[in-house]
Amino acid sequence: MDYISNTAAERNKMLKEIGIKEVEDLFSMIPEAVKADDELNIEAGISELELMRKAQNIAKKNKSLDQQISFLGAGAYDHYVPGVIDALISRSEFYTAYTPYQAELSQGTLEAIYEYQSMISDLTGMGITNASMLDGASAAAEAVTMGARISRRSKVLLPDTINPSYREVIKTYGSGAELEFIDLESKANIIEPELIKENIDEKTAVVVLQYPNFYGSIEKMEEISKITKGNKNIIFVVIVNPILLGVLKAPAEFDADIVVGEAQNLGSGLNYGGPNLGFMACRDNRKMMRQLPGRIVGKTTDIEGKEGFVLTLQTREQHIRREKATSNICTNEALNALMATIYLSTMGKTGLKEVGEQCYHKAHYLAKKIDKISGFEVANKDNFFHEFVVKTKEKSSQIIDKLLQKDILVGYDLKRIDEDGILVCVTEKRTKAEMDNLLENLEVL
Amino acid sequence: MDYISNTAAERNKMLKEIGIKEVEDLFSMIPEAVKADDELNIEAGISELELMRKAQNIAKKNKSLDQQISFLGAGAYDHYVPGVIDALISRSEFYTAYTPYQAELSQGTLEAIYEYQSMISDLTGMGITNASMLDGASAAAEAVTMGARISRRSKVLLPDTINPSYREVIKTYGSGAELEFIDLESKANIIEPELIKENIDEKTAVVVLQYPNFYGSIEKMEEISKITKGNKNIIFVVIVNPILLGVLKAPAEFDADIVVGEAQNLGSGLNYGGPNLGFMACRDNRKMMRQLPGRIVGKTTDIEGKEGFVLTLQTREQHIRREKATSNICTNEALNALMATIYLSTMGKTGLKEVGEQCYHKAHYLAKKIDKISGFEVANKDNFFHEFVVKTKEKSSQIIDKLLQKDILVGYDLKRIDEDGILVCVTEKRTKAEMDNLLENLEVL
Amino acid sequence: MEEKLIKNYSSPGRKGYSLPPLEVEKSEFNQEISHYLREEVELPEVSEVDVVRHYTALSELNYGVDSGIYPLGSCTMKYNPKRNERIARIAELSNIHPYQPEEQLQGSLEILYQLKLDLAEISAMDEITLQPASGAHGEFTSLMIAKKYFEDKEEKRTKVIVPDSAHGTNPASATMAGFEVVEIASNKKGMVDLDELAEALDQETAALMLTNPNTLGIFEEDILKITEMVHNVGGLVYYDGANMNAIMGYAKPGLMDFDLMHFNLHKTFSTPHGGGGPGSGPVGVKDFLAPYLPKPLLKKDEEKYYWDYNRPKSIGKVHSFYGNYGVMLRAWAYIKTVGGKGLKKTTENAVLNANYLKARLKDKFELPYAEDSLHEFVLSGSRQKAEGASTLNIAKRLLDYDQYAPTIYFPLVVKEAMMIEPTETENIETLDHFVETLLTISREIKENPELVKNAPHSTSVRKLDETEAARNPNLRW
Amino acid sequence: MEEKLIKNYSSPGRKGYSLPPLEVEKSEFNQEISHYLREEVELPEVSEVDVVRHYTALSELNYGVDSGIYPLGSCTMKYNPKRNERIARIAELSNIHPYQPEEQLQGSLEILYQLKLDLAEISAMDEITLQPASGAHGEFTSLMIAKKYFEDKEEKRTKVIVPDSAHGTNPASATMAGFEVVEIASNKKGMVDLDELAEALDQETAALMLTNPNTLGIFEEDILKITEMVHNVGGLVYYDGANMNAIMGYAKPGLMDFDLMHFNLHKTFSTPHGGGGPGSGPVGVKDFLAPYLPKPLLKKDEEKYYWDYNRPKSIGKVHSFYGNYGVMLRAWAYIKTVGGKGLKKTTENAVLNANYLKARLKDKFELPYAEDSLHEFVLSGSRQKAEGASTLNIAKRLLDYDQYAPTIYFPLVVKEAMMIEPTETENIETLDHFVETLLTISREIKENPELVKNAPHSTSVRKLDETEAARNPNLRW
Repeated sequence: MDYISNTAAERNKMLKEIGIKEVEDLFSMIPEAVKADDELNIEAGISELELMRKAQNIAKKNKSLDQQISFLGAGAYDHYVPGVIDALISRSEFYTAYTPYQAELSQGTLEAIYEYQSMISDLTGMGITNASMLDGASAAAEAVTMGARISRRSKVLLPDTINPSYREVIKTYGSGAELEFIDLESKANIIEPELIKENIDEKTAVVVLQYPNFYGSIEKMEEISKITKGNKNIIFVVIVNPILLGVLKAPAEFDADIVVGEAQNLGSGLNYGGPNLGFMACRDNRKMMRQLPGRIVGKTTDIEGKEGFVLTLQTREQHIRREKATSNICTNEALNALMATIYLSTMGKTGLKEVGEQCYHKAHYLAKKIDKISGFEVANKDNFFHEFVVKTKEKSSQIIDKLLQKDILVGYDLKRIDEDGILVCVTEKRTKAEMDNLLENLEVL
Repeated sequence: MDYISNTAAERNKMLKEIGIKEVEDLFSMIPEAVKADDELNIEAGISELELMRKAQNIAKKNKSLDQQISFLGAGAYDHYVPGVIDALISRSEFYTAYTPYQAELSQGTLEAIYEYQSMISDLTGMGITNASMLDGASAAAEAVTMGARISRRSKVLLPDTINPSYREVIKTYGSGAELEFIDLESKANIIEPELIKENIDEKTAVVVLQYPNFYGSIEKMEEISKITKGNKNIIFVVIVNPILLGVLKAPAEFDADIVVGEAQNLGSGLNYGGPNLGFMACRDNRKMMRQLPGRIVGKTTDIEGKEGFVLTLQTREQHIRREKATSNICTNEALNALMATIYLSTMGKTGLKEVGEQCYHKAHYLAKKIDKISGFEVANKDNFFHEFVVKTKEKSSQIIDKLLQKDILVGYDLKRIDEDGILVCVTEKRTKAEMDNLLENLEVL
Repeated sequence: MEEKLIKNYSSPGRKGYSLPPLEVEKSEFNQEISHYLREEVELPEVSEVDVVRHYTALSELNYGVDSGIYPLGSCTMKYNPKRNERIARIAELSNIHPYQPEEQLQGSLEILYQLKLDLAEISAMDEITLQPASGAHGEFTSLMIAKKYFEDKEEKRTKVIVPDSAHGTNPASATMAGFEVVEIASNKKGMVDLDELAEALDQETAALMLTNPNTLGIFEEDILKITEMVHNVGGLVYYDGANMNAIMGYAKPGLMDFDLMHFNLHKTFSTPHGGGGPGSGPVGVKDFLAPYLPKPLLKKDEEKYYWDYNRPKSIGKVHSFYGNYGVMLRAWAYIKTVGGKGLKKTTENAVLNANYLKARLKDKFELPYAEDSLHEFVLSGSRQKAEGASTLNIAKRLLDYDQYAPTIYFPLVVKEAMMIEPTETENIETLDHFVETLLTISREIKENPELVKNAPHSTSVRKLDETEAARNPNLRW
Repeated sequence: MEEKLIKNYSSPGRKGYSLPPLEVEKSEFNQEISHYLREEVELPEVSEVDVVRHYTALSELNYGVDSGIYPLGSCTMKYNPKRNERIARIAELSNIHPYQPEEQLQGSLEILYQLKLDLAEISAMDEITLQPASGAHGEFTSLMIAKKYFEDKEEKRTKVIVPDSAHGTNPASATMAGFEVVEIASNKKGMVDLDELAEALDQETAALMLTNPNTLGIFEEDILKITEMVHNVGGLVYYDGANMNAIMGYAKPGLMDFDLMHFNLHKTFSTPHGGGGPGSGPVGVKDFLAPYLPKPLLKKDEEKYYWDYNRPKSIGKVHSFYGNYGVMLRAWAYIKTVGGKGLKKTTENAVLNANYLKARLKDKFELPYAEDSLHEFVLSGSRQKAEGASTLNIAKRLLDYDQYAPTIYFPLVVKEAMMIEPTETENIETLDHFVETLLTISREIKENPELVKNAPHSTSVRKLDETEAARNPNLRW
């Protein structure tokens, strides 16, 4: 089926009004030389019944997380998604709208973004939050290029405790912005502050840290922050897992300049890694504000004095500043930002805290037990939040494969980034029974 | 979890306003002798995650129609349900509202019911349609009692070609209304007009026929109608399958007085037989209108002359007439009526026709092929629409069981009503491949 | 109207549907069928976009529980949890045919059985049928059970007693079951008048129908006396479960010696009201009435759940299949979510909210019955009526403030009645806002009665002419 | 504001969430972590009902495609089919982790692969990456590919040429990729001025960025000449796919000799815009550029689909994972539903609708470029401006008539621009209604310009003060 509303008779009426005979005439300005002469080699359209059947049949070739126990994390997290979220974002006034260019008829989207900005600011402790970024990695990349613009320097310290995908994306963007990257090597899954100190010089633009880091450990954020603050031009970028900020200190407390991260875990679900939700927050000062990429919503008043919301500070944006814009970002992840807003409202103050605590206690329960099984060792010791590295005697890929047969996804194989071990993640969704199932299987491996 | 909005502090504030100390005090008027002293013996509440898990686990004990090929009909039909229906009825303004008592804030529900009434009237050719009945069987039962009230008589001719469940419900209601039923026996799955003629006398209140009948065959509607019209006090009630009315003549054309049926197949899906959608339509005259049960929506104007919709003719209803009401029906199947309205709008004039035609041609394709397989015979010959009776050499229950092993639900076992054979139904959803699968399996049985 | 009828979007040849190709050769229509074919049917011809926009627009002219307070007395318009909607849409639980073999549906039957057990526990009834599809349907089913019971005992009992404060469906259901209705007046406390009751009771009395707390929200102080009196003449006592939200965990119909009752899953157990339905009205009975329940009855043996059709004393069927299963799934999800303690807390908060509203409103509006009340209460607008605006006007004026109106002009025993039931899911701010709005309207009546009398002003249509609608019915396009 | 902020519903201790019990014993927090624990976080404390009502109320202050015409030029606001939403919510297709083994996800990969093939067919490009998450992201990816390509060839090329009518994201993306932007003026037909182009082109030219038809809806008559000129200096020609809805089945970027391009799945392929996102911006390239595509790239061998990470020349990654997969599912569903012929018909009707609007409006509004146009066209409100109301005023006045406004003040080459793109899913009645509304507004400007200048009047807020918002930014509670 197609989605053409007009009938043949109506089309004829319209052609007449236009003053032409055939629809093809509308395309007469396309030079013959480039006109497609063949029909598109794409199968004929199908009905909804056939589409659903086709999709269901293809879907059977997948094995979803509903069909196994997953301890996969490594940047994409399987947290509880309250049912109200889908019910509310399915309101078509939200999801079929576009960027709220006409503020007066878009107050729903605008107010929700304002709430999103406020809650991300509350979580991170930062003064300003933008309306969303494409994902965590590109948000991190744009934070780095933003930092470099502000510091007017080009060297970036990039620890290997940052999610490897993020590092790759940061480097892609950095290559566009012609930045220089210094890769820093961790010890025992964290970066020694000394290493940062050694690598800082007068060209250093940006220091980036992840909190908790890729391996689940908490870096020495305060010490490193103090070191970066020793050089006032350096911008300290912190990549944070927002769902843990119900329990963990806001990055503002250790003087982050720009805070970014992936908020997919705030109500968006997994979706094979996209659409995700990048967020970006920064200090509340004019210099930062001017360099912040992306849309921002502000509160204002209408001509009768009633409060309302608009897109603001648009002079930073590409449709006004064009090549001088802070970023090219236009379409963002507004609907996912709405999901995060509803998530944070639903979970609220105590819920977010409980999620963080459950993650911590469940992960530590599992880690302690794994550590006791012969052939397995938890590398992070007890410095981790809800992800940890298990070093294995046997090859990690073999262990992963054997557990796959038991319907368990035990974790992320660090072989993917040429390291040893398995990165195991435990969220509040994992039950004791599921963890005990894993433990039993590990014991008999 | 519970759904209590107020906090302990707020509850205390409220208790203070009321002037009592404890919530329990609110229940002091309940005599001690009847006060429950034990807590309810119902497990503690659970979180959404646990609920979803519990439901998913229980659901695995079911085998749905998605997991097999179904030719089951017999009063509940597996037709295509356009996806827009669920998207639209999930608008909370529709589904969380109640009966539109305050018309001015319920124009959405009211206008949709008016459209529903109009479309059912267009399908059946009847002048008046009510806002819905509980299901097809109770609609049929209420049509019979309504007919008896109008004719002021008590004898009802009840052919055995009517859906047996309907006959049971009709008799239950009839027992309340103290009606007398004459069961009529069919030959070759239809009722001979002569039989009706023989059984009509001066006490006959109602003649009921199903169109197509329970076995899928078309009765001699016109002949029988003429016979009933020979006695002007008799009310001719027709039970119709509404999805076939895109192809089949409207019952008004053969002079039905009251038309009822089950409109579950107009967009409601199966849901194990409920919520279904009973509908009832009748001739447009005052006598009929006064006796019609249930809600009715009418168009009117507001004080500024603008058109709008209200519940009307409420003097028939129980909240005004109490024991003199035409029926006790209050809560009906409004949301299913909305589904039917959206279904009929989406399918429209040509879609409904195509559905009917596909049902017919597919059913006849299958029937012809089955008829050729040794050990099987189609009893209706070619007088059936989309359901037919297959007589089997082997016991029907054995055939049904064998096909179950092949993931095929071949049909309704007529043994349930002490007859031989299997009632097979083919809707537009069945594919040629599915039918050929059944045929191949029948051949090797 | 604010949004034109779907028919008026129609354009010849426009389509909004899609179907797979036919795939098989066409068959001739046999002679009988050919005769019954129609040329065409008048239905809209619109696109999918037209459909989506039209019904989206219509929804915006509506008000539901998600829009705000919906204080319809005796309707228990509580929040309808979204998670229950998800449960009801699980394909394995919903895309199932009523005639699939029971072996294929043990999951669904397990859910229904759990629901039965929980309803029995809440009510102290012994056996439950889930078949009735609405509250009134449950009433009718109950009365047919009573009828059959007496037939079986070969007692001729023709009368059903109904208090004048009863829901209108009670007398209507009794009539449908073939009984003669005897209405008895309430006493000045709003309760059953024991003298009136004694007078009405005799050997022809089949049943007394009672809701407790009654529609005034008042619990019958002599409930055990009442049930005893009816039992003494050999009659049955039937409990109308519409007001169950008032007593969960505090009292049980079975312990008050009721013999049979119905539940409203769409009231007490949070299933959505759907703009008027579907509901679900299970019936619970004491053991001695169990044989008369509709067939089939859900049972469990050691191995599996099954439908028992072998019920010779059954009243028969009242529904094509097993009742409103989709509604039952939601009610099951609700009970599992809230749990036993949660149900009691639910009742406590429903009653607390109602009493809070009553406390805040009783000075400005006449409170015709001073008795303590539970989950709902009835005010009278008679003072305001004297000042120039009726209860109807007040109700309409509430709409201007984006709040739904209470049930009005019911129960009939109260003049200018406003029957208010906030439910437990409303919070104090919403309740306060409702109170303040009513107080504002009360002031408006004094200061500018015309404003209230001409309400509503801000809805998509102004006050509609109901008289005209009934006089010249326009019931279809 | 019409609906207060969620924070203002907060009440200490109120909860709207539910979590299972912890089940395991608590662990101590190690010293490092203890140091980083926070006391509490400021978030709302609200009930589930509060959340549901608040966001339902907010939605009602919004306008989407389901509400009516949404004629934003270059945004292709077509109807978003509901069936695609169902596809995207199939659990086996959506509840999957990006690091599950490929063997477990052959279904999803098959869908993505089919999507790639179809996009390649539509565009005549050879290889496709689905990784970019928006149109601008696709632009950036494309320019990084160009950059890497020239680095690989050891050519130093620093310039990217962009016509003045281009989308603002083009110059911004070029800058982000480290290029210098050279803007060239359009000729009086609204097309690329070949002389200007010739002048701009040199050995330092990395690429020309072009959308065709351009933002005026006009197809470049000399397109082959243009691409040839760029190729002659060794540059690449990039196609901005925002306007693909204008040419499907009629022309292909690959056949116009474009070297690389991006698609907007959320425009051409009907995925919902989500109030600003998510979108999806796949990039297509000719074979010689394929080595530079981001990694991983989806491939198929005889046995299975897999992600190829072994791409030494790749520009690297631009997204954490594989892009906006959920959006791709919807686009796949759309293409499968509509089919090859349907896509062509889609384009035909998009163009027909735009031309019909243009024909009906061009007498009352200035049409700055008389050239034939395709799926969108640009009017100027300069005549109306002279009469006292600007294009902004007209846009705001449209809101009073419950219609969304076109893109305004863009492209920059037209004064008081209104860029109108109706899409194929609008029907003639909606188009006529839009025309008549604009004509009404045009009359209003003559008769009562203040009415238009002070618009909107009927929205939940009146015209908002943007200047104040930017001067004293209030960006959070």
